[in-house]
Amino acid sequence: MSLFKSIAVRVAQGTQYIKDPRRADPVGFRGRLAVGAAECSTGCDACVAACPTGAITLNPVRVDLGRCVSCGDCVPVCPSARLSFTNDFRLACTDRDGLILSAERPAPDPVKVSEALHRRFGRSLKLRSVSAGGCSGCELEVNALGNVNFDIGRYGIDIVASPRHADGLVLTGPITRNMAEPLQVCWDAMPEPKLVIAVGACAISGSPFEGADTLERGFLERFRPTLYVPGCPPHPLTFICGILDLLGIPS
Amino acid sequence: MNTSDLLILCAAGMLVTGYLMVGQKALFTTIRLFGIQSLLLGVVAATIAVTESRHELFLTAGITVAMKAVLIPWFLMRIIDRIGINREIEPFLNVPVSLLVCLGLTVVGYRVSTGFPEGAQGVRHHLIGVALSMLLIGMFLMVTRKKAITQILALLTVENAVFLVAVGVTPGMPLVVELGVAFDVIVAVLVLGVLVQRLVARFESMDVSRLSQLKG
Amino acid sequence: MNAFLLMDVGVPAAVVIRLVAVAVTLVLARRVTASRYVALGGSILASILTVAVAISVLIGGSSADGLLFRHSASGIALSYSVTPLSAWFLMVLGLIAIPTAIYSMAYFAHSVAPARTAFVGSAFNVMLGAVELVFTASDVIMFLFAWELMTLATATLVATEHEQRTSRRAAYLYLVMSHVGTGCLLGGFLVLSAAAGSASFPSMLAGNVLHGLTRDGVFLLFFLGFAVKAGIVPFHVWLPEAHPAAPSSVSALMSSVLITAGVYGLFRVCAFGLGVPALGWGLTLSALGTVSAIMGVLYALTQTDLKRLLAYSTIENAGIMALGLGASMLAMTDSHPALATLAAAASLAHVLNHAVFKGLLFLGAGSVVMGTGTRQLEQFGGLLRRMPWTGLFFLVGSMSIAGLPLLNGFISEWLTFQALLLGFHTTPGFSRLNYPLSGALLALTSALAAACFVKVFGISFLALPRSPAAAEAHESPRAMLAPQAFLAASCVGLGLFPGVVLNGLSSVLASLPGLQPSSLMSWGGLEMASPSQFDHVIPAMFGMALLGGLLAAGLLSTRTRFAIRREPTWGCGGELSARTEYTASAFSKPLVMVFQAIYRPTRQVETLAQVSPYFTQEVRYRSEMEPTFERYVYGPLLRAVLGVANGMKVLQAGSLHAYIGYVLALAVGLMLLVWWRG
Amino acid sequence: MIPTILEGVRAFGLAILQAVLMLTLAPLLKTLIKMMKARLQNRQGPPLLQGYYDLAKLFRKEAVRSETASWVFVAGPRVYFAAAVSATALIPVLISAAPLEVAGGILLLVGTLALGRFALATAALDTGSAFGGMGSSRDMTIAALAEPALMLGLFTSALAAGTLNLGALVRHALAQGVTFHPSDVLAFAGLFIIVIAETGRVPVDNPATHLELTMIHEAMLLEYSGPDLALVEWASAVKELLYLTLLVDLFMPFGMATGTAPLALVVSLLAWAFKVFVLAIAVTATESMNAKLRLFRVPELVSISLGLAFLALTIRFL
Repeated sequence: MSLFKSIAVRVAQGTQYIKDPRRADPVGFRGRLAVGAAECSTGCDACVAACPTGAITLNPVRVDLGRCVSCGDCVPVCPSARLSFTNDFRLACTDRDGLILSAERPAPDPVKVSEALHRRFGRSLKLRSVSAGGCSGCELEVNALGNVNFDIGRYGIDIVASPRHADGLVLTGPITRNMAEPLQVCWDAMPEPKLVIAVGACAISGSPFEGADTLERGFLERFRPTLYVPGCPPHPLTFICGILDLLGIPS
Repeated sequence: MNTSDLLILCAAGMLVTGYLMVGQKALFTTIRLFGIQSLLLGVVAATIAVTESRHELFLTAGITVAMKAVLIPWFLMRIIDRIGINREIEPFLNVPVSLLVCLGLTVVGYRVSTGFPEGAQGVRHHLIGVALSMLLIGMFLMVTRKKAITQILALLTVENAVFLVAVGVTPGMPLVVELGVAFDVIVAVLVLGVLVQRLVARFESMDVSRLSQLKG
Repeated sequence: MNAFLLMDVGVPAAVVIRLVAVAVTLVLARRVTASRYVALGGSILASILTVAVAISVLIGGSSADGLLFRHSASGIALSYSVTPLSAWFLMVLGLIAIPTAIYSMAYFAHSVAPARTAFVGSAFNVMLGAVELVFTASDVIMFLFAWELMTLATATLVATEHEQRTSRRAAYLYLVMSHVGTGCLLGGFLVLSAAAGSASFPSMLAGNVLHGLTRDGVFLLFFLGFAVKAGIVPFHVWLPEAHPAAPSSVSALMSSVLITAGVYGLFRVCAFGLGVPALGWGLTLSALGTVSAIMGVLYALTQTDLKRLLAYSTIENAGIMALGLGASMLAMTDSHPALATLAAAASLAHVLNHAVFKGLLFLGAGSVVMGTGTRQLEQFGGLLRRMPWTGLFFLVGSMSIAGLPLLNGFISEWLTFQALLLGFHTTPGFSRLNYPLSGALLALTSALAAACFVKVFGISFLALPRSPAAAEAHESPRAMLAPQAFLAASCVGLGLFPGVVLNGLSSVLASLPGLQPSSLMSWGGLEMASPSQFDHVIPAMFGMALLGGLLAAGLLSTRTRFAIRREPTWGCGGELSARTEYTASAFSKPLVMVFQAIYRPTRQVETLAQVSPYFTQEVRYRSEMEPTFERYVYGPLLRAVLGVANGMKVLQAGSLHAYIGYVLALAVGLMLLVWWRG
Repeated sequence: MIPTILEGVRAFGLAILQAVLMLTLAPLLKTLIKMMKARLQNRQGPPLLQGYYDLAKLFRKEAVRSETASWVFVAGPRVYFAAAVSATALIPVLISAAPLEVAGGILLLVGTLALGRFALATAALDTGSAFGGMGSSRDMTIAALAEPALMLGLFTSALAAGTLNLGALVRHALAQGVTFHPSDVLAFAGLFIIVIAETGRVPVDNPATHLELTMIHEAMLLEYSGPDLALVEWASAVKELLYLTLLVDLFMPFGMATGTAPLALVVSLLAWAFKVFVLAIAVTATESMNAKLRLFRVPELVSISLGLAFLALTIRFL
């Protein structure tokens, strides 16, 4: 009896996963911060003053997605309305500087497929998520990867229970002092070949906590992340598309 | 598989549902199990109706299914919904033990069934064996469970067992009697249902053992 | 020397050797080393002799009889007779006694106080000699004499460390229960010999002596008497106390051989000495056997004292032997000779197999206790690194006792299952249902045994040391490792070539009344098969398949181009220490919860918190099992006995006149009796 | 009857072929169940070949081992693998004869699987991690509880055929043709529950869990990586396929080839694949429609299956 009921439910709900993450259109998602082409009024540093994480630098106006927490305070204060949010979510990038946008460079350059990675992990990638002092925002989104909507499992990508089983370390949070060592232990526990994925502004730059003496970000100096997934928190689509592009997985 | 196999299978299935009822604590499931049991009983009746061309049995099967597989479960579920109690919290015996007891009862039932004159082997042997075992298990269920709903179900299980023998072994009883029995069952369930609701209203639980407080 | 001479003088020679060894040992008592070598050397020599006799009897199939001592005046003659059945038990005894003696040479030096070496050594000899005599005795007097001697020698060995209260208590308990058992035996033999008009076994145990209710009564007496020695539940309570108390090598002998004295009795008298068994007998044996098996293993699971745990598992195995014998008796009752033979073979094979792996495990336990100075599982851990060889042999023993294929434990388990299933297959009617039930319980037993020994090996030999004692553990000398190696090898050998054992058994089975080994099984060296193509197994052949699998695994796992890297154990980024490991009691916790109806565990948890209940400083946890039998069976019994004794005090007035009065009353009473009769 | 050299060679040849077949198809089964489960959850699920991809990757990866681990830790997965693989030689798959059926029957099969379990459970204790201990303890507990029901269920079918040898058993069933006895259904139900328990599926264990405290089988694997892990995963998959095949052999051996005629083999392959597929659907349904039981509710489930097996025995032989 319960069999038929659940099948009925199943049919009623239909398929819910996003057919093609790359072509998804998350309406109302506050994604990439676009920098307009108009001139700044001289001596105006309203946006810099407004930005809580120092993500904006002037002449020329540069926005560092690796720092931006998408709070949106900078948009209204700009007299010449140069800053605006789009719902573009394909922001993942393979090198840190690629996250710095400006009028000339409106979007992070698309992730290029790495042949080696494609050969190794193109069909099967197991991830271990470490929250190094994160606020659980990014962690929630990482969790969402496996849910009915995003169903990352269909690409052979899974979150696993033990670093011994993992190929990639998903790093979230600004790496507090107490988490620095466990993070290192986890990394050592993972068998070669392996990679790091930095998820969220905190992980990428430490963003609001940048330079705080309670952080110990030595790990990222020692091991450069293969992929940066910006956002606060990043949209699961940002993560998925980043990975798919990196490993050259068709969607 | 021929019809006798089908009969034995359905009978065994009824017995299994009996086991599962013992093994269950969630009342909803228990009721569903009872529904399946009655459904199987209906199948048995229908099969016999076909094989021995006793067409009045079709009616019997119809009544059985309609009432015991549909009407009564629905009614009981409604009661449970209303009083919002869905678990047999503490049976007197824990599940594994009571299941082992049921195994013993089955053995007894079968042992006894071999002593019957009408065909101590073949289909009827199994029908009688199953019926007796179910009879015992039903009573056992009544003894060990506290919730009134379970008690009703146990009673109905016993009733099913009797019905199984009546249909499968005896040349069958007149329609009037069947209708009477069916009516009795309905009334019994209704009465017990009301009793349950009174019980809950009175004691905020449907633990039958509370009834002992009623004595003056 | 040639076989005949051997057959003639073998047993007496062995006895003489032991006596001489004992004498010399006691003379040399001051010179510890010398006395030790004399005692154990003599023991080895004697065991070799008896094993030789046993094997030649097993091959020849005819028993070797003789006279030990005749007192011409009273005409009392102590005669012995090595029947194939005795030969089997003798062989098992020797097979364990020789390695144990070698082991003891090094072991006694280390863990028996020098002052006691001579004493222990001679007791060792006396015990072995007594057991040999028990197996070979062919008249009541000698049997009971040897039986008592065995009990006393064992008791003294149990009380070796008599300054410890537990040892004294254990020895006392053992003595009391053994004497109750011996009392039963005495009663049984009195009735039996009175009826037979002779005190020699052949005429007493011809099987046609007793009939009807007397027969059942006598069976009951004998069963009680032997069951106590065999450690069958509920007569087992002495066993887990006594076995651990003795020095480990002696415990090995007690657990692997001494209990078989009881089993021997069950075979010789209860099953094949009183005629065709009644239905009730077989049922009693198989029922109690099953109960012992389950209870034994369940209690073994929860023990944290290594030797105690092994002792409980001895109870389990004794149960399995009894189960096989019971099945055999049932088969004889409804006259299925083939089945009876199969079951008896299963039981006898288990006698051998259990002796081998239990001996091995106890010797291993001895090495561990010697290396760490403790018996507590919770104190061990990581011993494999410090004692690699002991660990390896212990692992073999554990796998064997868990009944895993390719090892000898599997063989007797297989045979027992055959017996039970064929029993169901061939027995008509309703009573057949007990076979599959005991089969299911046997399956449960072996699975639980597997769990138990995963725990034992894993907790004591793997992971991190749990105590400094374990961290500084040291491996045993070669003289102690060699015997273990031998026993481990025979575990594997017996597992791979089961036919050898069964061939050795065939003459034993032929000699027992009511069996027909001819129709038994077609078994060669490699294979075992049960009648009518029911089942068939060739362990060696499967062993090859297993090797192939291992090879494949090896090849597959070498395909990576990376070297192996060592990292700390993953503890979710936390520190790993001995305190984070899983403990023995934690391991068995789930099963304790599942079977709490049997264990009735009592547990107290107290949390000490200072700041707030949510930040606890310390959590104390203690849990213990209720000693069911001691409390519910023996407690009331004891109270009753004491009560009666108190009642009797009235008679004991303490005045001489009163006593003379009793005598007078007795005399008068007797005379009246005579008068009334005449 | 000890086989001659020639027979022996032939037997081992067949055994190898059959083992290879099982090894090849096992990952497919595992992924298939995963995929069907995903579909029931409105997800797309992994591609059918995911199992192979994962194994291939794991075999190429590095093996990280715990500092505290000894050789037992290394031996564990290998023995587990060897046990599972060699066990496949004891059951008939395509031909109505087990390749090594002279070497042993049901008891040996059960014993071999127990050997594998013993090895893995022991190895899990070797790293000193609490998770390993927990997993091994729970795994042995559940195995111990499942053993009697498993044996009873197997015995019911075996005694009906009058032999404990799976090959002979299947041949007996085939010779009788499509017979049906009501007890089969009960025995099947009982054994199915046991198979669920032994293969670590919901409601007994949850193969997809990430929470160590809810793990049973997975908890023993947390320390394994690379090739070691691959061996265990593969062996578990083979074990699952083995159990399902066992159910097929005992209860629906129809369509199995009696000789080595190519056409018959193809037919029997298709038949076998179909039957296993049906069973896989049943497993999927069970997994999707039940919640995981608490560890201490498992005995209830197992006792139900014990009851079913016993009832089957009663109906069959009384």
